[in-house]
Amino acid sequence: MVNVGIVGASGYTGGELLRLLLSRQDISVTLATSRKHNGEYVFRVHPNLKSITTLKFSNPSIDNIAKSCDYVFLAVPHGSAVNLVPKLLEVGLKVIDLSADFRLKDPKDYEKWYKFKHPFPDLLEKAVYGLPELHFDEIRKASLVANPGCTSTATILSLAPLVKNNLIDAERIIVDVKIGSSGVGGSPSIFSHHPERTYVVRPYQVASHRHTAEVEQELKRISNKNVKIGMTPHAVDIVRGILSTSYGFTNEKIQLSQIWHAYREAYNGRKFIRLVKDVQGLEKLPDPKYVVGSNFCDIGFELDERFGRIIAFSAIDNLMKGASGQAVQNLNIMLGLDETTGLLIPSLHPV
Amino acid sequence: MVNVGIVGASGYTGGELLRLLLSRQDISVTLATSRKHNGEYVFRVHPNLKSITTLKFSNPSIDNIAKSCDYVFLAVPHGSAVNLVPKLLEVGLKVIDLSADFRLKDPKDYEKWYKFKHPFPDLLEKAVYGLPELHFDEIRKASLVANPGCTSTATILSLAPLVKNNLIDAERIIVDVKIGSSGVGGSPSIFSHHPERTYVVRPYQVASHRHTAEVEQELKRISNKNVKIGMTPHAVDIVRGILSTSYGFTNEKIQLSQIWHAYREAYNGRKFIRLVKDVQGLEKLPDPKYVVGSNFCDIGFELDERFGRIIAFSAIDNLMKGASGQAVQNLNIMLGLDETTGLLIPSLHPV
Amino acid sequence: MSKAKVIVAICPQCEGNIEVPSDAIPGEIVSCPDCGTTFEVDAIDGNKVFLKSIETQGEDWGE
Repeated sequence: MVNVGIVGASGYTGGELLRLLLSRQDISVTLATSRKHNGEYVFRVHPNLKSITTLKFSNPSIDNIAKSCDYVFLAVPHGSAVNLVPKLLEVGLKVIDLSADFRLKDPKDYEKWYKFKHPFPDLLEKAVYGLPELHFDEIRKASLVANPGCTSTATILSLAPLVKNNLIDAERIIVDVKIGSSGVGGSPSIFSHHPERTYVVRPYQVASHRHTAEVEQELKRISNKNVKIGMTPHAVDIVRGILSTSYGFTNEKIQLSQIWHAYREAYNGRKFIRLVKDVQGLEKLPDPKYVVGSNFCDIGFELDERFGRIIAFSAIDNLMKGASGQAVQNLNIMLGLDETTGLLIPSLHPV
Repeated sequence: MVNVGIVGASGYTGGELLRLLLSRQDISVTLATSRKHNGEYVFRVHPNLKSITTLKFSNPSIDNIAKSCDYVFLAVPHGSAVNLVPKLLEVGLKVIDLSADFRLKDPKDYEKWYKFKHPFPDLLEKAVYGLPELHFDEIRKASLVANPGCTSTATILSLAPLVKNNLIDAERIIVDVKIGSSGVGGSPSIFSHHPERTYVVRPYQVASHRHTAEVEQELKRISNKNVKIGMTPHAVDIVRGILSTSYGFTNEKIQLSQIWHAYREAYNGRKFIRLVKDVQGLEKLPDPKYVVGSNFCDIGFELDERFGRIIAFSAIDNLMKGASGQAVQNLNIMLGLDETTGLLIPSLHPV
Repeated sequence: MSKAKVIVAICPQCEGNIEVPSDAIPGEIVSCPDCGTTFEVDAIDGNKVFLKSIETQGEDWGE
């Protein structure tokens, strides 16, 4: 039995971690912390867990965590858990951090993108970027895993094979992302106020989205090329789901079969990647509607020869493959288990 | 290993049956029929099942079904499978029919509510109304189970304890139901056309909803009283979910504790019923938002002493407890298993 | 964390089971897991708990 703790269990990603872990026979959730809801039943904040558990939120303290957990998920906003990590590692805990605090390798990138002076730059080298389809072996041996951002997960997975096989110009990639409301976290604001949030197609952080840094970092590492992407998110009227649409300019004449080959070679045997480019059926190209609640990443593409570009689509559930599902996938790998353990759940259809 | 077939597997209820049954180690889905999609992969119609199964739709024929199944679900529109049932029973199959064809005991009710002259009135006695919380033992021994309607499931479960304990006037019950778009089945029409279906609060069949018949039947059977309910459905802008709001006039002065007691006594130990009347937390009264994808029925109530009425709420997922989830619950009971096998799934939150 | 010894009290409001830690001291607040009503522990005598209901502010329906 593996004892697992969740720091920041009252948010949506914390709730998803509870939903996924509580049904596991091999895992015991010994700790679910929340300063704000300390002492409260978790189902009061996550009603879907009523009659599934009588677990209560507790206070996040180092010895509380160290005493009761072998592994701990940090599901708190950026910059709030960064000071916890060194202490947790010191007492021998394995940490999966869902925040951006340890995703970037170069401390200067934190200053540039997060206006944040990283207190433990040496830990950045030790941290493993938690994208199993690219870093499986490193995650297996890691004690600190930095869980990727949701938009970056979708974007990296659809672009990596194209960049690696030199099918597109890596220094001029346009990424147009559509993202659901649960991707922006749970704290209410005028922008998440229902009358203002319904019915929108709202561009935001159009030229400065912080996930750009980790996408460029990961695509550089896999291709040893200089990579430049322009990412522009839009909030759309769904709760869960991301569709990332990337536009890459083709270097020379490309055959469709080369693209199929690049994706098949990259993701052969990866159970959570589904290639969706199908002239039949309800889902002809990736659509977040068909992954809601599952850990799947649907990837599809089209070759526009007239214009000279490849259009790559990638659909995930931002709370699952974009956060908590991927975090549990990483935990499975760290535990030496099959990465799909407890995660090969079909999504709800229709939703 | 139990061999199970699904006749009419291309609809939403068929898709849910596949989703629930394909993850079961003790069950093998040997047949998923669809005249229209014969020979097609099921995931072409149910994209959530892509890479979960390579099962194909096949043609519904008696010997095809008899040869490959021990149990068969009929998920076809009313009046289309009724002729299959006698033959299936003859060859020793156990049948769970999701249509209304065998729900009513009195053939005259079919003529009245369904303008349908029942071809096998003798089978109506043999069929068991598939509401486990009321007919558990009968279902255990049944070979033909008539799966209840979605609105009726929610309404019966919230009213049964009140009528049985004589807390309300059984002959003047008003039922105002709100129901999502997936409750009306998959065939497109102008009313389900997105620009017309979004944003609605649309009353329909306001005084003639056919589920009235089975609600009155079941409440009569449990209370031995004459029962009259007025059910008025409204289509609302959700996909999955039913909230049934029932108004019962109190006979004499009632204490709130009497109502708690009636529900606790009726549903003690029933894992899929959750009593939701909570002054704290996100779900203070039943709300379909918190049961989407689960087999739970959330029941809550309020006593309005000034007016002299009890307001009873009941929230379900019309495709789960209102159809396929309940059908699998019935299968579990018929197999002598714990009724919750493979069904104690927490819903998605947020959705 | 060994399972603390608890005494089960019956909620006066809804007959639900309230698990009160056996080392609870008078004045401690407990809430019913079913109906959410909060109580003050009045006294503990052997394995019987006496609860006093306390007025909480109006329900926040959020609408």
